Order: sequence, then C-alpha cells, then structure tokens
Amino acid sequence: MSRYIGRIITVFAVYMLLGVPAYGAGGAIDTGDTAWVLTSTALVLFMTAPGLALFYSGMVRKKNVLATLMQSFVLLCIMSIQWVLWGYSLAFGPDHWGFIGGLEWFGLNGVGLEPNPDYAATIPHQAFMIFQMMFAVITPALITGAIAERMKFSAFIVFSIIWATVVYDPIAHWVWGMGGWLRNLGALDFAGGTVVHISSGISALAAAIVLGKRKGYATELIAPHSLPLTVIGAGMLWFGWFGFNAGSALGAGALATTAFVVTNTAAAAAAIAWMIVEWAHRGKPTMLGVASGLVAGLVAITPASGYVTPLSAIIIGASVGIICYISVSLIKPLFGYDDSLDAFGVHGVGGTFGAIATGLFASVAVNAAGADGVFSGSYALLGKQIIAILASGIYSFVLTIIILKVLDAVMGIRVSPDEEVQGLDLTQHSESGYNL
Amino acid sequence: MSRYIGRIITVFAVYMLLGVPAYGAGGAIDTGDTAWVLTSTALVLFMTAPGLALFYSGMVRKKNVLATLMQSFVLLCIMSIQWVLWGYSLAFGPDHWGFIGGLEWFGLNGVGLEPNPDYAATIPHQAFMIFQMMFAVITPALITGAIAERMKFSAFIVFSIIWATVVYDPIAHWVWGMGGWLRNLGALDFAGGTVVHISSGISALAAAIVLGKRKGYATELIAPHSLPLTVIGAGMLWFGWFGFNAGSALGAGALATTAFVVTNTAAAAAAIAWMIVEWAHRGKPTMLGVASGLVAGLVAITPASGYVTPLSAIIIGASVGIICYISVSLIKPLFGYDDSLDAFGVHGVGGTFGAIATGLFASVAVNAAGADGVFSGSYALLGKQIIAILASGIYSFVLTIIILKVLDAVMGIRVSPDEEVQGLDLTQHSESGYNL
Amino acid sequence: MSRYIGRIITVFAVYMLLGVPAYGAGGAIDTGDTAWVLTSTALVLFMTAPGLALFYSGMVRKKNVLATLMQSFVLLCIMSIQWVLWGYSLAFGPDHWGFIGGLEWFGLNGVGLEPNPDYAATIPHQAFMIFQMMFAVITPALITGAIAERMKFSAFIVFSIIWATVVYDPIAHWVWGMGGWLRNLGALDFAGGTVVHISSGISALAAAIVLGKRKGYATELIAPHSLPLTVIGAGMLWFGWFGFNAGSALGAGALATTAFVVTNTAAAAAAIAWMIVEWAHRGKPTMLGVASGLVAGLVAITPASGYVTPLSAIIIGASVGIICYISVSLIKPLFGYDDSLDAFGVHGVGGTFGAIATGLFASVAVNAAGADGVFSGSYALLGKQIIAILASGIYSFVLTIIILKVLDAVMGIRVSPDEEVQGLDLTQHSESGYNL
Amino acid sequence: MKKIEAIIKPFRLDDVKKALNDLNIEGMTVTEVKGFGRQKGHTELYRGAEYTVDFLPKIKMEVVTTDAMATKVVDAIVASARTGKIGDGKIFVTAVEETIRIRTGEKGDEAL
Amino acid sequence: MKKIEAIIKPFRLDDVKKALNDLNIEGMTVTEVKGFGRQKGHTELYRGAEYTVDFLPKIKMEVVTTDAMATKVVDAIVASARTGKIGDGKIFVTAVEETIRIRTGEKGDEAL
Amino acid sequence: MKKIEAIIKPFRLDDVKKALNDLNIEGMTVTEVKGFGRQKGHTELYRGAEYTVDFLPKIKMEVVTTDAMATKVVDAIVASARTGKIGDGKIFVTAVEETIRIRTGEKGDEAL
Ligand SMILES: Nc1ncnc2c1ncn2[C@@H]1O[C@H](COP(=O)(O)OP(=O)(O)O)[C@@H](O)[C@H]1O
Ligand SMILES: Nc1ncnc2c1ncn2[C@@H]1O[C@H](COP(=O)(O)OP(=O)(O)O)[C@@H](O)[C@H]1O
Ligand SMILES: Nc1ncnc2c1ncn2[C@@H]1O[C@H](COP(=O)(O)OP(=O)(O)O)[C@@H](O)[C@H]1O
Repeated sequence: MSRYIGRIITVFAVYMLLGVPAYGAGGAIDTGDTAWVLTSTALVLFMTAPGLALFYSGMVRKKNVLATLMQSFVLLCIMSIQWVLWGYSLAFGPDHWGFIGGLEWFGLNGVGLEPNPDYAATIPHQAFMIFQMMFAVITPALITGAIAERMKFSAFIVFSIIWATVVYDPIAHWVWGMGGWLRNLGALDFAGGTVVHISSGISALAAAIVLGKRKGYATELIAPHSLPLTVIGAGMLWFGWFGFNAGSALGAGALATTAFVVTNTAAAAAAIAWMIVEWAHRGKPTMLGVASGLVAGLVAITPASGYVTPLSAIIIGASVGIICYISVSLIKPLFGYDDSLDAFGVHGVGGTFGAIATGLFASVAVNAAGADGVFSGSYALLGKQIIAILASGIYSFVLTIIILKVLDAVMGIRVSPDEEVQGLDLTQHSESGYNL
Repeated sequence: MSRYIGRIITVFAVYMLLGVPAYGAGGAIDTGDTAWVLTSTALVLFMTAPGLALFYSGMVRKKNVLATLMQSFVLLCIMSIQWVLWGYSLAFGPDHWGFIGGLEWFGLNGVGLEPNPDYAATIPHQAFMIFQMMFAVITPALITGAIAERMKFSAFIVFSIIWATVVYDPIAHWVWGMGGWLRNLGALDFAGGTVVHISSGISALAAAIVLGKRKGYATELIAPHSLPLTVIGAGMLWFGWFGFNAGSALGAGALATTAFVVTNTAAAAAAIAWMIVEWAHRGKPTMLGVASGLVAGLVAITPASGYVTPLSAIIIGASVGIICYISVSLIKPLFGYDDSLDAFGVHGVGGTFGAIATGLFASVAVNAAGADGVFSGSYALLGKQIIAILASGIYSFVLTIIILKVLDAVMGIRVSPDEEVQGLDLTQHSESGYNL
Repeated sequence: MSRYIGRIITVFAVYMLLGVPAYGAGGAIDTGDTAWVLTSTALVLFMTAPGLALFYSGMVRKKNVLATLMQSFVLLCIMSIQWVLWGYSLAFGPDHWGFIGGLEWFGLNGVGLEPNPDYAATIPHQAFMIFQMMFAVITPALITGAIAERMKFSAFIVFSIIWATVVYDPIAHWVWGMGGWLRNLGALDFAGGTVVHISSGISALAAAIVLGKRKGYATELIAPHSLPLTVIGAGMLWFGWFGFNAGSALGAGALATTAFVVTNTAAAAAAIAWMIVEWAHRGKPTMLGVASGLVAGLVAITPASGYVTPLSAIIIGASVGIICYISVSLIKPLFGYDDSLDAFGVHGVGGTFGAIATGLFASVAVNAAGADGVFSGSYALLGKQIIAILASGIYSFVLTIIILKVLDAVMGIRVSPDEEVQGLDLTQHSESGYNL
Repeated sequence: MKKIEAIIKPFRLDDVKKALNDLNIEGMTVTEVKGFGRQKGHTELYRGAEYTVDFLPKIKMEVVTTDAMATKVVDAIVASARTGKIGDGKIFVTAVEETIRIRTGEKGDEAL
Repeated sequence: MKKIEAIIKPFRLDDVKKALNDLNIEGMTVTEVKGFGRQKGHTELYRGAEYTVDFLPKIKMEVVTTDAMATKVVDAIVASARTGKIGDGKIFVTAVEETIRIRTGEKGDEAL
Repeated sequence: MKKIEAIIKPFRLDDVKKALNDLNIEGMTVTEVKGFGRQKGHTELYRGAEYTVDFLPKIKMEVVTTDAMATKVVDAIVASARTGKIGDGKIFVTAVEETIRIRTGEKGDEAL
C-alpha cells in the first residue's frame, strides 16, 4: 500500500517538473507593466465570459439562451487547457518553417516566470502566455455567432478543439510568433485583426454555409429574446477591449495609452456611423445598431490600434460602421447564408477592413516599431496587409470547411429538426433559461 | 484617377498630422501610475455603459428599457468624439479669462504621449485626456435619469452635444483647468462633486421641470420593470467608482489608496443609512433603497475623496444616505416635479452635500495638497465650496433651461402622448426589449 | 449657539484624528504593486456585488430574487464598516495569544498610508487593509447560498455581524495575522481556502441544518428562475477571482503571475470535469454544471494558488470538479440537509479539498516562501494543512450553531410559512423583482 | 350568470377597472394576451432588416356577473375602454352555468 | 361536456393537479393570470414611496370534462385548492358544445 | 356565434394563423399557457439532480366566429396544427351569446 502511494507520488513528482516556473536571472520585471498586462488579461477574459456570451445570447430565442451562453463558457474552459498543454507551444514555441511553433513548450515546459525578451521583456513569460491565451479563447467563441441555434453540442466541442489547433495556432504563429512568415514579411497586426477577427469571421462564414440555415430563417420571425442582455454584453466588450488592444502593448506606457485612445475613439465613431446610416436607411436609430456598430469599430481598430492617430481612428470607425451595416443588412440577404448573429458580417468584414485600414493609416510617427501606410506615403505596407488577409482568410475558410465536412460525416454537426424546434437548451443541455 | 487618389492621400496625410503623438523629451512616464490611470479609465467607462445604463433602465417600464439604455450608450459614443475634437480643448486647453479653454488643442492637436506636468507628471498626456473623457461621458448620462420615458431621441442628442459644450466643458475648466477661476480660488473637488454631480443633478432638475411630468405620474402605477437590472447596475457603479475617485489621484500611491478607502466606506455607510431610515419610515428595508443609498454615498464622497479620513467618510456617507432619502421621498412629492429616476434627488442633492462636506471634513493631514476644513479649524474652504456650488449650480440650471426651451421651440423635445403610451422603444427605435 | 457649534467642531476634530493617515518615513511604495492591489481590491468587490449576488439570485425562485441580491449587497455594506471599525484590528492587529488581534487598530487607528512591512512592504498599509476587507465581505456572503429563500432579514443582519466578529476575524488572524497560531505552525493558505471557503462552507452547512429545509424542498419543483443571471455571475466570479488569488501576491510580479495562471487553469479544468461527469451520469452536459464547476475549481485553487504549477492546477481542478459534483448530487440528497444553493457543497467541500491539495502539490520551486508538499517529498505540510482544516472547520461549525440557536431563541431566524410562500421579496422588503 | 370577456388595450386597464368598481363589481381576472385583428401590427428593426410584428399586446379581462348586471358591465367596459381608434377590442358574452367560491363552497350568484 | 375554469392561488397548483390526477383527469391547461377581488392587494415600496398593487398573481386552470365527471372535478378542486383564507378563488362551469382532438380528429367525449 | 378555443403547439402558431387568414378570419386572440396531458413532460437537470417538468408550453388561440363559419375554422385549425404526434392539442367549441365591438358599439356578427 505505502509502496503504491510512493509510486503515485513519484509519478506526480515527475509530472510536476513540467511547467515549474524558473525564477531565472533573466530581465527585470516591471511591476507597472505586469500589473497592466494581468489586468488586461482579466479584461479579455471578461470579454468572452460573460461579455460575448451575453452579447450573443440576448439575440437568440429564449429556447437557446443557455446553449448560446454555454458555447462561450465552454470554449473559455477548453481553450484554457488546450493553450497550457499544446496551444501556446504551437503558436509561440520555437519556429518550424515559418508556419508553426514546435511542441517544445508542451505543458508550458520552459515557459517560466522570467521575461522572454523575444515577446515581452518586462513581464513574466507566463504573463505573456496567459494574455495570449485569452485571444485563443475568444477567437473560436466569435465563430459561435454564425452557428447559433442549430449546432450539436458534442460536434461543437470537437470542432473547436481541432479548429484551435489547426487554424488558430498556426495563424497566430504566422503573425506573432518568432519566425512566423507574416511577421517576417512585415505585416502589421497590433492586437489581432488578422489572427482573431479575420480567422474567426471567415471561418464563421464557412460554418454558416456548411451548417445551413436555421429552420424558419427568412420565413418566420426570429426575434432576439432579450436585447438588454445583448446591450450589457456590448458594454462589457467595449470595457474588455481596452485590455485586448491596449494590453497588446505589453506594458503600461505611451504605446498602451495611444492604443487605448484610438480604441475608444473608433468604437464611438463606428457606433454613431451605424446609427446614422440605419436612421437614414430605415427611419429609426436602434439600440442594437449602436451595440453592433461599436463592436464593428472595436474590430476594425484592433489591428491598427498601436499605429494610428485618434483622428485616423475616427475615419476608420466611421467607415467600418457603414461597411458592416451594409454587409449585414444588404449583402447577407443577397447571398442568403444564415450568419445568424453576424459573426462574419461584423468580425470577418470589419477585421478585413481593419487590416486594410492599417495599411492606409499606419504611421511611424505614432509607433516607431510600426510602419508607414499609404497616407504616410508608402504603399509597401498595404501590400503586406493584403497578403496577410488573403493568406489567413483562405486558410481559415478552407480548413473550416474541411473540418466541418469531416465531422458531419463522422458524427453529424447539426441537431435534428425536432430538436431545433424544441430548442437547444432542452435538447442539448436539459435545462431551461427562465422560470419567470 | 491616380492623380485623384494622390490628392486624397495628401488630404489624409495632412489630416493625420493633427493629433500625432509626440514622444517628447518630457517627464518620465511611470508604468505603475499609467497602469492605474488606464485601468481607472476603463472602470469609469464601465460605470456609464453598462453600469449607469442598467441602473436606470431597470427602473423604467418595460416599454422604455432600450430607449433608456440607448441614452447612456449613445452619450458614451457622442461624448467620446466631442471630447477628442473640441471638448478636451475647451475644458483643459489654454485658459481664457478663467472661464474656458481655447481651441488650440482641437482634435487633440498637441495632446501627445509625453506627460503634461500641469495636469499629471507621470503619465502620458493622452492618458489624462481619456481619463477625463469618461467624466465628460458620464455627466450628461446622469441627467437622463430625470428625462426618462418621455424625451424625443433626436432632441436628446442635440441637447446633449450643446450641453456638453456650453455647460460641462466650461465648468470642468473652472474647477480643474489650468487658470480656471474656481481652481484659482482654491475650491476643492477631488473627483467631480461640482463638475459632475452638481452640474448634472441641477441640470436634471431643470430638465424635469421643462419637460414636465410623465403621463400618469403620481396617478397611475409606474413600477420598475426589472430591479435586478438596477441592482447589477448599482454594483457596477460601485466597482467603477474606484476608478472615478481613486483614479483621480492620477497615480498609484498613497493618495489613490486613501481615495479608494474613503470611497468604499462612504458608499457602505450611505447604503446602511438609507436602509435604516426607510425601515424606520416605511417598515421595510428595500433592495432599491440599498442600491440608491450606495450611489448617494459615492456621489457625496466624490469631491472629498482625496481629502478626508475613513471615519469622516462614515459620517459623510451616513448623512447623505439620510439626506437623499428625504429628498426623494419627501421633498420631491412636495414640489411635484417628475425627476423620474432621481437624478437630481441623488446627484444634485448628494453632490451639493458632498461639496459642503469637503469644506467641513477636509484635512491637510490627509492630503497636503488639499486644505483644512471647518473641523480642522478653518472656515475659508467652506466659503469657497459654497461659491463653487452656487456658481456651477446656477450656471447649469439657467443654461439647461435656455437650451431646452430653444430646442422645444425649434424641434420639440417631448414625444407625443400616443408615443409615450406605446413606449419609446417602439416609437423612437422600432425595437422591443424582450420577446420572452 | 456659536459655542454649541464650536463644541461640535471640537468633537469632530478629535474624531478625525482617528485614522488620519500618516505619510511616514516608511518603506517605498511601488506604484505597480499598488496599482495591482487596488485593481485586485476592486475585482474582489466585484465578485461579491454583483458577481456572487447574481450567481445566487439566478438560482432562487422569482419571488426571492431581490432578497437574495440584498443579502450580498447588504453584507458588502455592513462588513465594510465593521472592518474599518474593528474587524481589521481583530484580524490583523497586534496579536493576543495567537488567537486574535487586539483593538489597538480600532477605527483604523495607526493604519496609515505608509507600508506595513509585516504584511506588504511595497504598498500603503491601507491598501492591504482594504484588499483584506473584500475577503471579509465575501466570506459571509458565501454562506447566504445555504440559507436562501427562508431566513428572516433582521436575523440575518445580526447573525452576520456576530459571525464576522467571532468567526471570521479570529480565523483570519490564525492564518494570516502576525502571530496567528496557524501561520506560526506553517499551514499554507495563499488566498483564503481556510479563511474564506472552509469557514463559510462549514458554517453554511451548520446554518442549513439549524434553519431546516425550505417548504416543499425535495417534494415540489424548486426551479431556478433565471439561469442567465447565474451564468453572468459565474463569469464575474471568474474575472474577479484573479484579484482574489493573484492579488494575494500583494504585488505585480512573478508570484502574481503564477497565481493568475493556476487560477485560470484550475477553473477551466474543474468546469470541464464537472461537465463530463454530469454528462456521463445524467446524459447531458449542463450550463449550470459548467458554472458550478468553474466556481469549484476557483475555490480549490485558492489556497494553493501561489504554490503550485499549472499542470498541478489541472489535476486539482479536475479532481475538485468531480468531488463537488458528487457532493451536491449524491451526498446532499443522502443526508437530506437543504444547502439550497450548495454553499457547503462547493465552498466547504472544495475549500477542504483545496487545502489538502496544497499539502500535496505545493512546491518551493514555485514559491520559495512556501513549502514542499507530498509530491515534492515532504509530508509535514499535509499534516499542518489538516490541522488548519480541522481547527477552522470545527470552530466555524460550532460557533455558527451556537449563534443561530441563540438568535432563534431571541428573535427567530426563519420567516413564517406564509411569508415563505409569498416570497421574501414581498414580505421582507416590500418589493417585486420584475414587472414584465 | 354571464361571463363577460373583454379584449382591451393594455393602457385602458386602470380606467376599466375603475368603471367596474363604480358598479360595485368586486371581482375580475385579467390575462396578458396577444391580439390579431384589423389594427395593423408594427414594424421593428433588426440590424437593418425590417420585420412586422402582427400580434399586439392586449389585456383580456374576465368578469363573471349576474344576468341582471351583465348589460351594465358591458356598457361600462365599452365606455371606459373606448379610444375610438382601431384595435379597441371586443367584448364576448357567454353563459356560465355555475359558479363556486372555493373558500366557502357557496354557489350561484352568492359566489360572485 | 363542461369546461371547469378555476381561479386558484398559485401555490395550490401542485395539490390541485394531484387531486385531478386521482380522478384520472388526463388533461388540463393552466394560465398565469392576475386577479382582483375581496382579497386586498399588497403595498410595495419605491424609494420611500408606498404604492398599492391591486392585482394579485393567480392561476387559471381549465379542465374540459364529461358532464358526468363535472361535479367530481369541481369538488376535487374545491377540496384541494381551499386554504380557508380570502382569495382562494372561484370555479366557473360552462357548457362546451364540441371537443376535437387535433391529432386524431376524434370528437366529443372521445377527444378528452 | 361560436368561440373556438384551440390549444396548440407553439411552433404551429404561424401556420394556423395563415390557415385562418385564408378563411378571411380577421381576428384572433392568443395566450401563452401550459398544458398537461398525455404528452409526457420532459426531464431537466439541476446540479446532477433530475426533475420532471410536467407542464409543457402551449398556445391557446381563441377565435369567435359566426355559427356558419365554425366548422370551417375548426377544420382549418385541425389541418394546420396537426403534426400527428401526441400533444397536438384540442379544440373546444362553446356558444357565445353576444359580441360587442368596443370601438363602434356594433353587436352580433357585425362586431366580429
Ligand atoms: N373574432 C375574434 N375572435 C377573438 N378575438 C378577436 C376577434 N376579433 C378581434 N379580436 C381581438 O380584439 C382585438 C382588437 O380587434 P381589431 O380588429 O384589431 O380592432 P377593433 O376591435 O377596433 O375592430 C384583436 O387584437 C384581438 O385580440
Ligand atoms: N366575478 C368575478 N369574475 C371573474 N373573476 C373573479 C370574480 N370574482 C373573483 N374572481 C377571481 O377570483 C379571485 C379570488 O377572489 P376574491 O374575491 O379575492 O376571494 P374569494 O374567492 O375568497 O372570495 C380574484 O383574484 C379573481 O381573480
Ligand atoms: N381535458 C382537457 N381540458 C383542458 N385542456 C386539455 C384537456 N386535455 C388536453 N388539454 C390540453 O391539450 C394539450 C394536449 O393534450 P395531450 O393529451 O398532451 O395530447 P393530445 O391532444 O395529442 O391528446 C394539453 O397539454 C392540454 O393543454
């Protein structure tokens, strides 16, 4: 018996050697920078759960509210573990062919508490790791806007783990990993326009197409069950996005400040623009329009947030507000795909616009580590941005189609029509949202 | 064609020169201070949206929930842009006659990333700017409590922009701007008792009077549609208020800490006082009473928060809890104005009391940069506080009346009785809050 | 008259001398550490209100939603004042017999703004004080999960004040106070496994037993009235828990980072484990299961959070997810107590497991100031942990029973059956949650 | 006995209740319902898309009363619920065979 | 056939349902309603102001049954819904001319 | 006149409404109700505990129509609401003695 216990202890002891933080002789940790990055990490977690979870779940019908919340929450949990085990290593570990990181950092092996100057010289390496984790969490969660109200929960989980591993982790490596080919190319993505929004938005479109329309889409009334939930979520997204963008400065100084300011400015401009264009088009300014517009603005400024001035942010925001309005109100009905909560319409379209806008408005006067865009006289950046958009967009689209088609053949990805009618809360989770 | 593009580029290039952050040779940025001010800025944003938006929207009827949320959200957007373009310049730009800042800083021209020691020596100037922005956002949003459930949305927007420009910006300049006459006088307002709460609270009273009562006010039952929303909002307000008050230290040290402690203490004391007095008066302690009381406490401690001890905070909080209870439950019915959600009763009355309390309890033992109040043996400060109260109160009241009367003549400020019956959600925004 | 005023002023002047912060010659304040601790304090407040308040109130029936919110909010208020007046002094003031602090720091006397190196050398003493306050706030709030839907509000208030003073304050002193006997013994509790979760969880069990079952418990359907509220609360708890655990590092560096990372990892692992085991046991993964599991994970990692690796956190989390699932779904029905919202089942059980897990997984490789646990080759720590568990558990259980029995005799602790049927909102607070 | 079932506009409820109280009607039961009729529904917006909501919120008020009082009740409801605009609603009168007061077991007009 | 419409206190629903099940009643429909009657409403507070809520939550339960069973159903409801306090509610009995089961098209007593 | 009261599955509402519109039925009133019948309730989970929800959401649709139209209305509802699975619901037909249009005071078939 005690020998048995002894063995267990030995096994654990070895296991625990993995991921032991080394307090190395490395660079000096700055407490202010660390405070800001940890705060930002918490903020980005807050964006996903409850922020995005609420934003989306308010828009679905009452019978699917828990299932929609569940998707964001379960992704937070699963991606947190995936990232610690292999995700971070694939994305930021030692480069292989510019395409992907190796498994050398599996289980956070070697990812300790001393700074890793390749990524952030003044904060513990694990702080950088967990900040990045929250991006890996929210990205697949964004896709759930396109698959709402009809995807089988078991298939959703399998899809998400595969997608994170073969789509998100590589693209994150291309753009942000040491040795990543888009990073080497010089494409700019301050806080995840390409990595987060294009990858999720384009995948969302692919998923909406593969899954097909919801029963009754465009023939019956599918009204949001609680817009106040959506509005709370939108407020939380705005709040959390400061962590997303200004946290991406990885320190608390001038760069974080400028990112913070342009983030707020673009969100505001986009919300106003969406409101005005809907007012002009349909005769009324809507609360959901403001909420949607602000998210579009936050999306578009994301890649640009460390590189542009506040006045550029106004233009970027106002433009994306109009563009995304057009994309969800005119283009979507034209093509007929059921991007249920407009994950593609806002994140795919807004993210693409943001990446282009970075190529237009970036200025080394704002960030010496950045580059000059078209309006500062250089066309080179724009070309690189377009390469980054195309590469990540096409890659995401194709891989998502393949994964879903395979899963559909293997396990089925959509609930039965009866289950869809009854709602996912009851049929996938045996729960009801409300007993009022 | 390419010439045309060339011109556009030139125009943009010039435009972008505005607001380019200069990384100057200026003072040293402290990362800890910057982290705290950025965090605080996010917290104050969170107070407005979703905090205040929820606090208010839970108290209105179901048919007005989105319209009430909308008012806070749209103000966040509009004031963010107003502030970047001209608001910050008017409030904090180069002084003119002690009354207002100039337009020299229009579009954040010259407001860069190096610290401006006039305002905050250890954080980027833009960090100070955006922290202040959130005050400019929340102040008009507070007024919406008085005009709920009946104001025309278009008129509301026009009113807000004018009010921010001719009421908020000047008062902020008087009290906080370099050269502002109340600042020079030596009136103390640590975090916005005068600038935020008196200006908004008194304007709220004026607006309630000009707009008139809601249909059915005091004759029909107008019950809050969802107090849980209000309670969530109250919790968020408390949370965010740490940014409001302790963030006003503009650094993360002893001053922020003392402001943080007294803020929490006053909120708690006021909530308990309100609860007890309602219990004594009406026989039951209420959740809405606790929520209202805590807000009253936060309001009253705002101007005092960097100048008083925790024990003084208990007295200030307990007093304002009782005073605001009396103001909303006894004084309001006496006069008969429909301050629908008690913007005046809590912010106007509580803010005024707080400004006086600062004159009573302030102590240089707490903050050497402050002054001694009556209980520390000096009457001078109290006099200055009263001047500040009267000046800002009268100015706000008169200007608000004028703006609204003019707007009423020009475009009408109130919805039609039919629209009021149907609700603002449907008639102003073509949306319904819930489909449960 | 003026003499009268003069006297009042003198009284106040003396009163204000209490708690005047001394800007001493003491240690240097680090702005980054202070920023992080203040942020963390705000986060822990946010956990209680609105976080925990929502988590709990979503699970009760509609007729008790406000009463449940009220319990958390009123505790936030009352404990804030209790802590400033005597709580902090009893818990952290000069030691008496290893059992309790003295009243020397009554009213924060001597608790100023210079650092107190006994507790935290780089932040103002008041910052440490208010960070600790939020723990004193949330601990009794956790108990409310066991007494929901049936306790008399007046008795609840009296109980809470006594409980905080004779249960919480001493236990906090034992474990964290200078000279506390468990601290001297060497028991480890990084962020409150013993102090917060065991004390509240075991007291919750005692309270559930003394109060008795809700009318209709186990015979009628008592369904949660709004799981979305609970889910929002769960998200807020996760978010706030970063302040709870990583804030307990009392600085923004490597220790805070490792605590942050393991906190997130354990929460995720526990949620997944709960989900899987419920899926296996009942055929469906539930949203409430994920929400409950993540809380269980956060509870269990709390004492361990500064001492274990991320991979250990996965094991701790996964284990506690399963253990707590068993405790609420199998053990509770077996014994038949009505731990209404599973305060004991999650916090008592999870906290106990976490304290044991600390004795198993702690490693000085993670934190030199900690100790090695069983899997690092030393059994000593585990013994100390068990002593701490037993001492705090038995003490909490016995004292809670005594307090409640006495109160029941004196004033009655339970509402009448009629009141229970009508609901606490109407009968205790004369309010209704919703008018939809 | 008659059951008088009136479908009215929600904001008229208070006035109708007062009108019935004036007749010394001591009991009534109301239900939130949705009505479809000549009154057109309204248009709502959802991200730039317009959709029509056909069913409008209405209140159904049920009053059981003696045969003698029935006409007066109907008249009182008509007078107090009318706005003159489309959608004011309908009143349906049906026969009730028996009424029992649960508390006492009383039957017939006694039970009303 | 008769329709038995009972307005009861919400917390009696479970007991009434059980009583009907004991009679082998296989179907019933319930609606949340608000009732106004002899039972006084309650007072609520809003920021120190008191206001009276007249309408109380009630449950309307509808059971259509054969003529033969009607009395038994009424008695069962009376027995199970009664608390003896004001506000226990009423039962209204009306005639039903026809019943159709949608699934099968069966009519009359068959359809119940 | 007849009142036709149909208890149907909520997701059939749109189709039933369309079927009635095809008959030129211009008015109807719907209520959200809960039904108990042969169709079994479902099981829900609460922290590992299973409990049964007996009452299922249903829609009650009320249409008052002329005697002449009554059969057609019943047939249209049966045809459009049927799924063939247990729980499709019932239709109850009762006599209405009088109908009044509040707006105009019109009575009888005119008022429909
Ligand atoms: N034949 C009917 N059967 C049941 N309810 C009806 C009928 N006709 C109208 N209603 C109800 O009366 C309401 C008002 O009717 P509508 O035709 O809109 O206006 P009006 O009463 O002015 O003619 C409808 O919304 C519906 O609830
Ligand atoms: N004449 C009536 N018509 C319709 N509903 C009634 C009538 N009288 C009472 N009710 C319903 O019955 C409920 C109970 O009636 P109430 O007079 O309060 O008590 P009791 O049944 O004990 O006399 C009321 O709330 C109302 O819903
Ligand atoms: N005797 C009845 N009285 C009132 N409502 C009934 C009755 N029988 C059934 N219902 C209603 O009809 C619904 C469907 O009935 P059910 O027995 O489940 O299926 P089916 O209609 O296929 O026989 C029930 O949920 C209930 O709302």
